[in-house]
Amino acid sequence: MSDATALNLLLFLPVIGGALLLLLPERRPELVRGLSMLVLGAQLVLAAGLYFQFEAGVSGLQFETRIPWIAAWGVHYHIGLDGLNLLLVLLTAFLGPLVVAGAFTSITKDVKLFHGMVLFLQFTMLGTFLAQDLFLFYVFWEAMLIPMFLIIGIWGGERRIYATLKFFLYTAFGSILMLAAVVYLAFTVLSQDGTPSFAIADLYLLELAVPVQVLLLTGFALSFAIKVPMVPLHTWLPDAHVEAPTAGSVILAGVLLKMGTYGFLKLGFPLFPEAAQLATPLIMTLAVVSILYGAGLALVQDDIKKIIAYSSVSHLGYVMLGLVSYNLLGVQGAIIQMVSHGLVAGGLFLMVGMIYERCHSRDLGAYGGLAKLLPVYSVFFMLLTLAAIGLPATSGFTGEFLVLLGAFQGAWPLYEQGLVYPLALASAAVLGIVLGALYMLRLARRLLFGGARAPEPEGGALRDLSPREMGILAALIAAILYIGVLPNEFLQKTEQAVIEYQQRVVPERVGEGIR
Amino acid sequence: MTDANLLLAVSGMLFALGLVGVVVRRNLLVMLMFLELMLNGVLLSLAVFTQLLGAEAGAVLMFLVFVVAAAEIAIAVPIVLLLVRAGHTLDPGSYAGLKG
Amino acid sequence: MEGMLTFLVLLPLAGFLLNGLLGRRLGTGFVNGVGVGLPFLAFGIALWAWRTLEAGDGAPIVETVFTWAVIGEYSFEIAFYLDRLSAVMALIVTGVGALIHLYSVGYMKGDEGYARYFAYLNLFLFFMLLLVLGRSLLVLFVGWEGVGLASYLLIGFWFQDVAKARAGRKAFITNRVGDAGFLLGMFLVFTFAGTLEMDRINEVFAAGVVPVGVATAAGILLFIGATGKSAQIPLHVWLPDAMAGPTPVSALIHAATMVTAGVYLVARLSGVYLEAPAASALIAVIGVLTAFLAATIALVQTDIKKVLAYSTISQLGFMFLALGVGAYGVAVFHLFTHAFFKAALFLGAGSVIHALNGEQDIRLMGGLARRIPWTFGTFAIATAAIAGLPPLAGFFSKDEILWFALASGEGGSLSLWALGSLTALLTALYMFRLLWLVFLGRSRMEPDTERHVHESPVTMTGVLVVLAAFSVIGGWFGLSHYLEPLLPLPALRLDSALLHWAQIGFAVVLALLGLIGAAWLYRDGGKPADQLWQRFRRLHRVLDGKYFVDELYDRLLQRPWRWVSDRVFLRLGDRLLIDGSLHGLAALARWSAVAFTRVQSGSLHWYAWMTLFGLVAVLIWVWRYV
Amino acid sequence: MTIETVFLSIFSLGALAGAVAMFFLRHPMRVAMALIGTMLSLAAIYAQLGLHVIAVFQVLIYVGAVMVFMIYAIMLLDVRDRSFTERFSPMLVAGLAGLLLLVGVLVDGALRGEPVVAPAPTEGAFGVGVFAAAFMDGFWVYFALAAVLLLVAEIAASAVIDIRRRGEDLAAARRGKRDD
Amino acid sequence: MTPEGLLLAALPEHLLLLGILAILVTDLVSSRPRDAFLPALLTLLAAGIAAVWLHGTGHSGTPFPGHFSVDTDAFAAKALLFGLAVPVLFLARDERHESRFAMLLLASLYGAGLLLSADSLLMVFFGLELLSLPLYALVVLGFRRPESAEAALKYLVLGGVGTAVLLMGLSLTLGATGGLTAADFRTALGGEDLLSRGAVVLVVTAFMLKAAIVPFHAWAPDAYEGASVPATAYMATVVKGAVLLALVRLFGEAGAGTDLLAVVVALALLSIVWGNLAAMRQEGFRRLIAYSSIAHAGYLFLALLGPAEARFETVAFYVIVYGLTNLLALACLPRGEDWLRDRLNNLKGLYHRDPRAAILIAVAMLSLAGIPPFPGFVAKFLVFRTVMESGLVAVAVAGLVASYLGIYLYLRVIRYMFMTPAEAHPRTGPTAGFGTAAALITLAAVLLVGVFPGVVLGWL
Repeated sequence: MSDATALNLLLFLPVIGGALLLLLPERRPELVRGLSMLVLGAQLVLAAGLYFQFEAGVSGLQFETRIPWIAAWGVHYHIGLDGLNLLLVLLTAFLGPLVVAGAFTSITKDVKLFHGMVLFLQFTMLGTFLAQDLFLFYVFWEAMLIPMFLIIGIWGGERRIYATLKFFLYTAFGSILMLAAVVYLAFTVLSQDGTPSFAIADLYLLELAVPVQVLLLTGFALSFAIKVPMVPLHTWLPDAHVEAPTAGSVILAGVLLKMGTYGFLKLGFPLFPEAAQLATPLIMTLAVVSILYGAGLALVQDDIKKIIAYSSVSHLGYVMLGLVSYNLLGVQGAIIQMVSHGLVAGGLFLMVGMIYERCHSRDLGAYGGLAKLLPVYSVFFMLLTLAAIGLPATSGFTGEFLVLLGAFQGAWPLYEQGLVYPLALASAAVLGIVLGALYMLRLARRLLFGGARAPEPEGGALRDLSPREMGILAALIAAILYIGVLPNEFLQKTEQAVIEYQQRVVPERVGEGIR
Repeated sequence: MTDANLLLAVSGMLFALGLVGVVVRRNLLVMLMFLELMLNGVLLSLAVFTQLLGAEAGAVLMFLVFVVAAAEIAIAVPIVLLLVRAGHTLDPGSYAGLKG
Repeated sequence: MEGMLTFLVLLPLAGFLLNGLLGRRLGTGFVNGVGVGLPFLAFGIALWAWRTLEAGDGAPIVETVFTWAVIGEYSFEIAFYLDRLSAVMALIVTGVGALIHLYSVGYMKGDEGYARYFAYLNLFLFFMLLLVLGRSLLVLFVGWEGVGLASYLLIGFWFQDVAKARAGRKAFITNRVGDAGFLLGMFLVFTFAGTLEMDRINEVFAAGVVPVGVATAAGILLFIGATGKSAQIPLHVWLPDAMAGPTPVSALIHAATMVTAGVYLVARLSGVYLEAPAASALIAVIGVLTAFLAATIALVQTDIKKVLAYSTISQLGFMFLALGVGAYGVAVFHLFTHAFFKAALFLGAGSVIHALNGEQDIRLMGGLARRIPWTFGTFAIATAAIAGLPPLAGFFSKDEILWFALASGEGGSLSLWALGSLTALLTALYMFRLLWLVFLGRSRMEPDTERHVHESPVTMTGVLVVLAAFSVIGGWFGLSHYLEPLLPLPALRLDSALLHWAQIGFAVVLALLGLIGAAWLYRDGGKPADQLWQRFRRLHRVLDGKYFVDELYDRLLQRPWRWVSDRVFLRLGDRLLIDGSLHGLAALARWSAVAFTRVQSGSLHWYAWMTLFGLVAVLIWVWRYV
Repeated sequence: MTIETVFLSIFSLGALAGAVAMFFLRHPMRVAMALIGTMLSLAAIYAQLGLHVIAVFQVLIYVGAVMVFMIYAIMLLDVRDRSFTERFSPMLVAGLAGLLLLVGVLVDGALRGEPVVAPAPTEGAFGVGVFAAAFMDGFWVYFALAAVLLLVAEIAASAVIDIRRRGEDLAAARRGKRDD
Repeated sequence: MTPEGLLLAALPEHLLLLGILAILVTDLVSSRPRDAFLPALLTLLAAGIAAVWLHGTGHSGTPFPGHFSVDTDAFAAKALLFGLAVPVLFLARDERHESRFAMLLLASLYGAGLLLSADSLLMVFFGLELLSLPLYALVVLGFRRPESAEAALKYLVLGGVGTAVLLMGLSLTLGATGGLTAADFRTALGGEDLLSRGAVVLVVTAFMLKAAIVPFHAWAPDAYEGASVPATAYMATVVKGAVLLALVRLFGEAGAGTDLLAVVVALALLSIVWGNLAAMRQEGFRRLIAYSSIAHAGYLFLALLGPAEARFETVAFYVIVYGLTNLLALACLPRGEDWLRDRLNNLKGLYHRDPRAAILIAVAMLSLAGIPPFPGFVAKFLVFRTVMESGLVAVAVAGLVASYLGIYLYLRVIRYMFMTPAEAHPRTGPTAGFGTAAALITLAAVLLVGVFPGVVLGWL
């Protein structure tokens, strides 16, 4: 199998799986689950294989496929791996099987539709990351809303309708403005080059006047910022997270939010470099505000899922901060932080799901001393908490450390030129690690420690984790520790792409180094 | 003011009166007749232009208008009959079951 | 030998994994074997490593394990670095650590979380070794945070008690505040040095190319980190609460090793501080203030462990005083001696608590000397050592500190010395107060408790004896001189042997004064002292309330932050402004929808009118352009 | 003012008078009569303009067919409900406002626009023969199409009438709906 | 033009006429009402295939100079409209409308055919009349409810007003340019004088009325609701498409003047907003489709503002996509009493009763909302790209934002089907028979357009 075929297969496996799913009877949920596991497992294997074959330090796309799709408009089915999407593809493929495994016992209604939607979601998310054609990107980007809409709306909690509509309408609003920008770009390419093209690589070469760039970036950025989400466009997130079923929350936190930051990384900033530089102070401010605001809100919540949801706002703020530092440290850190947050928040949501499945409550006040009742559960929860806090040797540390270091390093030269603001922001961001510890430890303390109590479970005694659940969590923890301790492999594979990102956005600052 | 302009003004008046008549009269059949009045207004202006320009097309159009008017009325009257059979009134105000 | 340091570091990690994963199932024997055996083995290896170092005449041993990250031109390597400073630290950590592990066998006997306890303790050792052996600030930071984690876990070891779980959290978060400063300092240093390896940072700063302002800022920021870990003002509040953990933990983590990490950090980065006199001065001032204020609080504490906790803070203040006046070696010297006598004191306290079945209030003790003689003897030796009675360990190190506080050419001053000396007096006073109230005088114990008083098992007393012995001899070799090639002592501004001897004499007098004062004030279960305090009731309240720093933080930081989060962020921001405006827009849409559907009234006349109106409007519009 | 103008004015006035009368007459039958009056006036104008064929068609088709059909319907539907007693719909005021607007637009247009300049009328251009020739030559397709249209209209009308036969269905359906 | 040429150029229309006559004759001959489904289907297919074939051969000709001419665009437009009518026929088969429905449908399509080949305004007028007259009857034909007649009446009266307005426009065109050919209309489009502007605006207004643009839309919701499902489907798809395509043909190479542009932009945007918002509150599916079609008419009119060479492609593609998805949704409605089946309440929990129908309706809704990967997105993209190409960037952005308002209403339907428990006693059954066939046909087409939009665009 040639490599490009493998990548295509990776992308289309969920579709094939979904088609096979149609053939299965609704009455045999175990078959449905098994098939989904099989498909997503195969996908993970493929993704891992591609990851190992991916050559570090090589410029441009690897495993590229490019076929005309809407020839008249210059739209191509064009996918490929580069350093920017490699890790996110791996993350998506990694979380897929875990999500399905996590839903083995919790989803009993409309099993077939559920797995179909998860597969569809997987397809669209991978497509978004892999797309190298703006049109294709947009198609996947928007299409992703549909399965998520259904997942939250059908299998969600009490206020699921409100939450899912809010989610959809919020994100769709951003997308509409992005669409306007995409349309405009399409027609600009045509007028500048004479041939229509949506290839992102071609769009990078466009020369746009700065005011136009600003407007277009606004369109793109709104869409991405909503997805990230950045304060003040974040209020869909807590609702969606809280009402979504576990699988939904995991995918939402694990992968979906990354699409926003990936959008900035792949499109927003490199397409409109001058505008990006103009917007940097604003984005940096919002990133830091997100860090602090999210942390503050997480502190005053009593719904476990909400705490984690707001923590996402905070953690994604780091990613944005790293992206706008425009130096290797910051951007590399941002990429690692994306993956890390996917694992950590995904894991935390899975764990909340596990306890919810047992006790049917997400109210922090209802629990206490789980370390006594569910020792194994508590160990895993503690580990994830620590990773969320960013304790060294966990992935959270790698990401946050590099991001903050990058932000600081980016801000220092400006400080020396007399600009205090960026440095102040970078320093304020460091406060986030304190506030992060504040709310996460509050959560851990109230959930795990203190007098033992939990709402009466349905089937009598409270069971500790089953081997299946332990397996899921162990896989997550292993990944978290791996990135924490040995991130270099990842960093090497992404470096070339990050350098190119830097060249596109801030060509004048490439190679800026030690004084 | 030339003759043509006079007639055109009359045509416009007829058209306007016809349109307003549809709005203000209560009886369905009367409303239909006002539709005819509008068509007559149009016909007058067509006649003026046809005559002024010697355009055959105008005359043909007038002829077609007659045909269409006849056809329309042929469909309209049965529908009104149907309606009255159900609602026993010619007041369209009573036929407001579809709304919103 | 290649890999020696790595092996040393990994040993306790293995202990942690084995005990953590298998301990519960394999029973006490296994736990003891792994949990205590491995630290001793580590101590052995540390000794061997030290011998190797000395054989190489003190040339640092560097072991690169792997590359953590390479980003552009920057490389972050995980490497271990052994020089005399880290060797001393490693010896203290493994040595005292191993002893305390052994002690714990008796102390924790029968506890439900026995295996967990040893796992945590081993984990702590692992991180502490990372901290002291790491070559780069990054590795140090890993250890730094790791020990914080271990401390958090151990403070909250008995997690079902909410207060204890809270204390753990408080410790972690207070430390995190320091860490924020630490990180910023690290970033600043990195920005200028381009590396995080501490020996190279020292070189870069020593080369004098870094602006003084930057060096000062970096120094202060890193020192903020140190204040967190080493419980200096204003981040000292967590340490007394940390006494919620098992007593051996207090001895190991919150007295002998972890809390000295800040001292180690500053000493390690002496190259930076030598370029930043202002930062050094700040350290000296903070150090001496901490020492003094903690000592005053210790005077009135009634919990045996709390007294020791404040005493620890106070002693750490001394160390920072030494650091601040440029006497880095002296600070490490005091760190070294302090490790022994403070460990002895804590373990002795643990033995007392053990004997009294958990009683910690010194007002309910007294007359224990005869009942638990071994504990008493060792405790008394350690008390004398901390009070600075010659020829015990504390005497040497503390004298050197006071001397340099007075005479150092790099920031020594009379006021620092005076306050330091006053603190030395207070130290003697409160320590002997403790000794008197606990061991001497009449028994004030509850009858129930009294009946069960018993001497601790030999694993505990044995450890006490060893530590007491080191408290005696620990000061006899001049550690500061041993470290001089690495951490040269500052030049003196008052280079007079006579003055030095006078200073020593004065210090001994002070210690004796403390002893006598305590003997007099606390002779009768503390009645004379109580009468005295009656006269200074206000002062007593302030001291008893620990200067109300906790309350201040609560009012100034915690509550406002919660208030802002709840009222401003949640209610005003999220609910009212953001969601409010969104819901407003949604309502607008709904309202328009209602309006539009009303328009569609079903009336044919109305429809015709709309058409008419539209036609008119369009015509008017278009004809305007003609 | 030529004699033609006088005649045109008179017939115009007649047409307008008929239209205005349509507004105020209560019974549909009278309205129909007024409309017929207007139509006849218009026919006269057409004749005056030399459009004899059209004038003939106006009388034959409009007055002869359409209006007769209309009158037939009026007689058939003499239900005597409110629409017979009340002349005006509730939209009277709005409608008159609309009329004002419309007239305003027309006046506005008339004031702004260039007066239409009349070229000399082509004498006898629209005799029956000329018209028929033109029709059959250049426009015969419309003749065919008119046939199709009438056919379709007939089908449609018959379909509607067919439904009317199923009046019982309707009543049943109504009752059914009420029951729900 | 030779007789063969005459025959060939108008072959689709001839076939339609032939079909009508055949059905009429059989109807007259036979004693009892006959099912005309098969002949009608065959006629439609024959006409459609003829159009496709002629389009394929690139045939063009002018059988009636100045009145009726054909080119590839005309054949493409006819083919797509006839194609859209096929599922309608299938849908109608389930409604038992006998032969008259088929005849009227074919007649209306005949009018559409004329409209799409019209070279003169007379032909436009005739085509429009032939298109709409059968509709009045079609609306009333599903007469199981008194509202049907009411709907037909409203449609008829307002349609009559529209006819009068159109005629006035034609008359003014004649006055302004001296002729009644399409070319004369284009001259009037460029004219600066009162008569020309009046003529143009009246003609466009009439088309707006037929296409249901606010404020000339009032008939649409009532007529759609009153009509039976197949009639609604026909009106919402084929008729709207025919009107717009005819307008595109009428405009030809000419562009709208500033004044007309402003009117069209304003009314189109108003329609989008109005339609999308008003649809939010509807409880009947057809009424919802009606308002949504008002909004979609707004998009189509915006497309009309694009550069001349892009207009036909844009409008045609949009009509295909919009028509197909609408048909798909209507075809999948559950079976039952006509007025019951389109209550949104009866769609509640549809997924649990009839998952396939629910999923297909959901697909249709999302496509209508313009959410990728469904073809509605490509169509929307095309429209707004066309608008932007003509330099109206702000209009395009405003239109996109206005289109955002429509998302909620489609989601609402999906929510009812998937996220709401079913009513206790659903009075509707799953789709079956010809309805399913219609659904499958449209689904296949939707998939084709959705996965390979490039192919369809290339064909146009």
